[in-house]
Amino acid sequence: MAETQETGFSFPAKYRLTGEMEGCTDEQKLELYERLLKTREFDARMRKLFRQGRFEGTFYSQIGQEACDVVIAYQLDQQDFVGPSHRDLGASTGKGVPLKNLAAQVYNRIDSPDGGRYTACHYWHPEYWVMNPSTSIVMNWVAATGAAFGYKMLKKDNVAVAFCGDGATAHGDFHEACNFAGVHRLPIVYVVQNNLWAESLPVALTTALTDLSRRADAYGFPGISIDGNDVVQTWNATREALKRARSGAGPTLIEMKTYRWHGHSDIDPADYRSDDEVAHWMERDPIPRYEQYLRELEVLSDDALAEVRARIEAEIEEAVDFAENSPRPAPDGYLSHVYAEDYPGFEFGDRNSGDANG
Amino acid sequence: MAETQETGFSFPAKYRLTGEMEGCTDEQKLELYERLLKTREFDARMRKLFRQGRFEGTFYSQIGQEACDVVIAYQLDQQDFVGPSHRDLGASTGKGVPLKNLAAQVYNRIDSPDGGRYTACHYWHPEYWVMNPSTSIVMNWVAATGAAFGYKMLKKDNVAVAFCGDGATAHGDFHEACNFAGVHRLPIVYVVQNNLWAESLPVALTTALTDLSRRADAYGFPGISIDGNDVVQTWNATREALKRARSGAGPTLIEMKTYRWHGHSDIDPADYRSDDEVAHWMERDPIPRYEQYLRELEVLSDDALAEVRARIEAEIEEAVDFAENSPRPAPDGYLSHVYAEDYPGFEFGDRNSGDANG
Amino acid sequence: MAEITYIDAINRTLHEEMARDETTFLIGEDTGIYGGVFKATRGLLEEFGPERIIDSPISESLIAGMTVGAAMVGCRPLPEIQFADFISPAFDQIVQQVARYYWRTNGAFEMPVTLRCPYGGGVGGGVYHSQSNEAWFMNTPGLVMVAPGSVRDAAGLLRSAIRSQDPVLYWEHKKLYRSLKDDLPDGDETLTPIGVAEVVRTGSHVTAISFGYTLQLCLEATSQLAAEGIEVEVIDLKTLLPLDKSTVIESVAKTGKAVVVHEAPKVGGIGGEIAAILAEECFWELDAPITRVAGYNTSFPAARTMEEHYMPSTVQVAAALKTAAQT
Amino acid sequence: MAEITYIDAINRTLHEEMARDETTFLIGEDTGIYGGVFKATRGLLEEFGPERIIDSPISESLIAGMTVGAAMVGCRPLPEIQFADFISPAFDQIVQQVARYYWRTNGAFEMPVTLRCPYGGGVGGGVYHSQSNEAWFMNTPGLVMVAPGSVRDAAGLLRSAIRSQDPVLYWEHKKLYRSLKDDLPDGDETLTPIGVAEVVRTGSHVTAISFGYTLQLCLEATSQLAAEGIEVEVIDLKTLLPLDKSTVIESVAKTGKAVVVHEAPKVGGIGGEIAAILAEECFWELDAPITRVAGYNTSFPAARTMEEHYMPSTVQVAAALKTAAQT
Ligand SMILES: Cc1ncc(C[n+]2csc(CCOP(=O)(O)OP(=O)(O)O)c2C)c(N)n1
Ligand SMILES: Cc1ncc(C[n+]2csc(CCOP(=O)(O)OP(=O)(O)O)c2C)c(N)n1
Ligand SMILES: [Mg+2]
Ligand SMILES: [Mg+2]
Repeated sequence: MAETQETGFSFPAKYRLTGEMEGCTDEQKLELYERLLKTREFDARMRKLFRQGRFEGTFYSQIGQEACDVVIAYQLDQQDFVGPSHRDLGASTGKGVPLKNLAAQVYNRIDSPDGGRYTACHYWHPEYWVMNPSTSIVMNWVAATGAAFGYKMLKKDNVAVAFCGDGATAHGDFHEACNFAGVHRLPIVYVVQNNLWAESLPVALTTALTDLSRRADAYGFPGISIDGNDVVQTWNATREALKRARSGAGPTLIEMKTYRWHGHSDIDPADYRSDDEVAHWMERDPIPRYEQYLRELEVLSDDALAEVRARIEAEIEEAVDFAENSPRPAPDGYLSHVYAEDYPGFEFGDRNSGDANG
Repeated sequence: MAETQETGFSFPAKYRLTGEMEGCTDEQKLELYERLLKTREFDARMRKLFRQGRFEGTFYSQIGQEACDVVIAYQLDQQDFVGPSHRDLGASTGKGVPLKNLAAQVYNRIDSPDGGRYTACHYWHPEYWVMNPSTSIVMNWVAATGAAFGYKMLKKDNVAVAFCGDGATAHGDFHEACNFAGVHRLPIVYVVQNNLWAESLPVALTTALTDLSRRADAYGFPGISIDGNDVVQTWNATREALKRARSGAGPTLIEMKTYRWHGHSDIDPADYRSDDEVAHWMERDPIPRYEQYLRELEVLSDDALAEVRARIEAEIEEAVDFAENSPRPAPDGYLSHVYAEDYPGFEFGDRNSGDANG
Repeated sequence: MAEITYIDAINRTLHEEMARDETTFLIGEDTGIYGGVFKATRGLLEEFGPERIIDSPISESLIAGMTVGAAMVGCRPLPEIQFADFISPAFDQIVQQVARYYWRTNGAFEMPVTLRCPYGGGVGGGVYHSQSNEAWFMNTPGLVMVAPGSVRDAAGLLRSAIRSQDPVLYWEHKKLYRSLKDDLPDGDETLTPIGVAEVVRTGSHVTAISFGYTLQLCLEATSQLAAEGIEVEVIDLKTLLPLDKSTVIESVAKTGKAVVVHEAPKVGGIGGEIAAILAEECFWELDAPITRVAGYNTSFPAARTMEEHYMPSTVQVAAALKTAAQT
Repeated sequence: MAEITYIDAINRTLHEEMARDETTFLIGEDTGIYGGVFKATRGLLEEFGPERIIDSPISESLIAGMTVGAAMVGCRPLPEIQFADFISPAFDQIVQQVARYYWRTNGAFEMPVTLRCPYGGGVGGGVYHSQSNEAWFMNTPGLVMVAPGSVRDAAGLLRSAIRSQDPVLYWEHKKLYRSLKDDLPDGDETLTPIGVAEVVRTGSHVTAISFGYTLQLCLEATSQLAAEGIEVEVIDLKTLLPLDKSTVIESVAKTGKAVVVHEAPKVGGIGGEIAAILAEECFWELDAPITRVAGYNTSFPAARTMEEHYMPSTVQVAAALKTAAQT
């Protein structure tokens, strides 16, 4: 499969994962592995198809950061609210959104949850409560905070999870949302994926901090920094934070140190960073590290792996077929759902008097 | 004088000021006292005149918080930039802005620095580099940050000082400005006056923090919390922060715990707070505490005090006369300075075709 | 049934609608403990408690933006911006997120959000307590804007807005709060239809088109001109977006003359859109230039002498109507 | 002298003006190290260094707002917003602070700020990479807006904006960046006057009024219609605020017919203001309804099929001009 060689390292001791995954059964460990690998392979496949010009728009690869999304999303109930940003494929795959919907979204076809009208590669799904992410940075953060407020007010036990990047933490809305969540002890977990870059902006120009978890100090709730490429650490930290949120103790901010292997989007050569830096992080690939951990635990056998790969392969094939065969949206298919109510004076418009379809 | 009785306490030991005011000469100590008292008495006089209906608009009293503004403003060079908020009379008086200009500003008369067009009680003066404060919360914070950037870029040695309240720290612009100043180590001192209330909002609904100085932890520069009603502490802390800024070491955030004795504005009965709370803070009045300190140091004698009071009295009388005798602005006096350049198509407007003055 | 003020009609409707629907909550600055800086939300905290009446930090962007997630999970949010002047920090969330979310999700999530916004001058507040900012939002499909010009509509439009599945900006004029009084039957549940303008005076010589506070000037001017035999037809737009084109066109088709009146600066104000609609869709019936009586193209001044000069007056509206009528 | 593109004209002018004035600095997202996401700021960091070319954090409000203090102490700030779609977080600072500061201070402090803003669709970006948001700012006295529709004006308007003492929003259309080419003499220092529109084609039957990208549609349509004997007069507005009323009025007084074309949604777009000016100040010379060819009243769609449908086309502009001409 496309990126197999990229995931094929054998791990020197220093990257070995150690410790317990609290309260995680072997079945769950295996299923989590499958979702991680599925995320990786689907992303790799989409990248390839984009470079082959199979779909328009652009593509934001998450490769390298999968664990930051998948590990926490995997632990959520379907009703729990997820506020992803523009690079959060794993927020959907981790929560179990079928690949075919995601592929159709990338392709802007009518079978996309938004019917092709919104924006390619902005993965979401209404039934899985993964919100339609705003391109506009940290709006999802504010919305997820509002969802957490709503759950609390409506006395539902659900929680919200919001994702953003290192760069997004400089935005004013990041502050207003976190501050409000702190005051009202909202049931939310904030995940900051610090991949060292915001497009071409090095994190040192986003913040004077070394650990973005310290942003939480300004809001009176805990913030921790972890290796987001270490599935075991990530599992334990997110599990703890979700527990905290569900118990009514309030928000947690988790900074996950990670790295995006590819450009900001697939038209970005990313020549602002060094090959050494990229190599350094590819050595810390979260998936093979976790794979080795599972093998050492004898949770993952060659046969099991083969099955997993086969299932993933099949689902990806099906998803790509589905997307490729899903019709392109009707040219005027976006002229609907501007308003939920009817208004006598509203018209979608005309291009010259009277002619409603230009 | 109006508020004399309010300032007439004799101080129990627990409120006694102790310690050195670093690098502050006796003359300076005395002059600082005069500016503090002047601020208090001018504010009290304006309040009285407002209640007598001598001027329109509204009035924001700073009584109780004077030291937070005056002590740092007094230490600045004329070219240093000050970004005050809506309650920062002391930012002007501390820097030496003549009372007559300030009185004319309160009265919205043509001798106001803004000719009466802007907003009553928004004290400022261009020649003293006290910016015209935005009513809109923390815009001054952002502007002062820009000024600090400008000084740094233009390689001038000046610094900027920005003021805001506890409530303002929840605004997104507070975050964006502080974060930027941290990244670029700008020459600025941020002063947060925590007077426990933002209009009717208790500080516990503004933040989950007890010390707002911890907001600074999110930006990688030092933050400290001090008793803003203690002139000695305030002097030493602000002196240190200004030194830091001038030396190129970057910003400091100082939370000053203080209290406004009166309503948010003079139409606010402030019945959301208890008499005990008000009494508690009036006992900690910064001015008599400092007066006692100076007496103990034998820097302030009864004669000296009498002179100071006489000078203040005289300047206030002169300022009030000046404002009362300053003409009201011409009705259309605000129809200017919309643009600095000329544009053929621009008109101030008409109220019906052709009639330029309605 | 007692006479109540415009602001009391707002307050009463908030009480009634929040009692009616437990998924509603109100979030704003000084809206709880203080009951609102104008007392529009008086008594709500006492009745509905701090879970549903939120005294927000000074975070307008949060106030507007958090409603999206809250609405998605089943709430009916009632955000308030303390002064229209401070809606600009929330502009991003309103225009980019709240207004577009239903469209973006291809109809999956409605946004039943009613954002109240006290606007307008004449209260001695200076540039940041006097603005009329409705025009900023006119180019935002997905957003609804209403602006009551009567006590009945203060209640009726608010009730309709709260029950609507669309995001509504509700513009309440500060100068009308206590100056406008009318009978409002207790328990009255009238729903003023959104998107529908009303001819509030019939006349044949010229049409005055306005809303909110400036509507009152049109009505006064109309009475004055009646004495001179000039019959003005007055349209209360009530909804600014989407505009009720047909009511406006029908009236102007009859009178042949139109004067649009608003308080915001003339250039870029909503009068432009109304004039453009008439110039495109009612052109052949026009017998005179379409004029606009509006604020000057400057910021709103503080000194009373200046403020009085800035505010459009009945005299000016009457003059414009007369000029048009006599053309 | 070589043919250069619209974006190269911008880049070259930035180099020249920043070299000319040491108090200028540029702040934006990915404007330094990356040279701008469209490469409009390529080479500036290398030439002027990190003190004057600031790679900002993702803080649009700061990017716009910090310019006020910087300008007060003697800088000439050149902020950039990466996409027009992301100017909304800066809306508050632009409209309330930057645009009003000169007025507020009674003329004590000028605001020589030029904020560049890449706008427009046709680049496959979806709703948040395609917006045309100029109308949001039309009701803001104190603000200037320019929108070049040619390579020469890309340079000439930018140069004039940078040297102006007023705050200027400079709207650069993404679709023109590389599609528009023209000769621009090296060292050319032409200053396109701000506030002045230009008749770029003379004709007697109908006036087309536009700017930026949609101006190109008007020019193409004009050539097509010429074959049918329809003579279109084309006005390039160049400055959107304050509008050059007299040039527009003069032309329409001659042709008697006007079609306004822009990409933003029709309702609340700047076409409304232009139509209103004509309906008020050029009424008696009008021989046909004023029509507007504009974007649909919806958000901007992503799928290519939809995007093509959304974007105004030469065919539609030609049809509108023809209808007007033949009325
Ligand atoms: C308000 C806003 N400003 C700018 C952009 C353009 N933009 C898109 S992604 C991005 C960088 C985000 O960096 P980060 O938050 O670290 O996330 P990452 O891409 O690294 O995952 C920028 C500047 C945007 N989408 N929204
Ligand atoms: C953006 C904005 N939102 C709301 C207001 C209304 N307002 C004026 S002062 C104030 C409270 C400020 O509290 P704080 O920052 O603590 O300063 P203090 O008044 O206590 O000195 C509010 C909400 C405003 N001026 N600007
Ligand atoms: Mg990043
Ligand atoms: Mg306070």
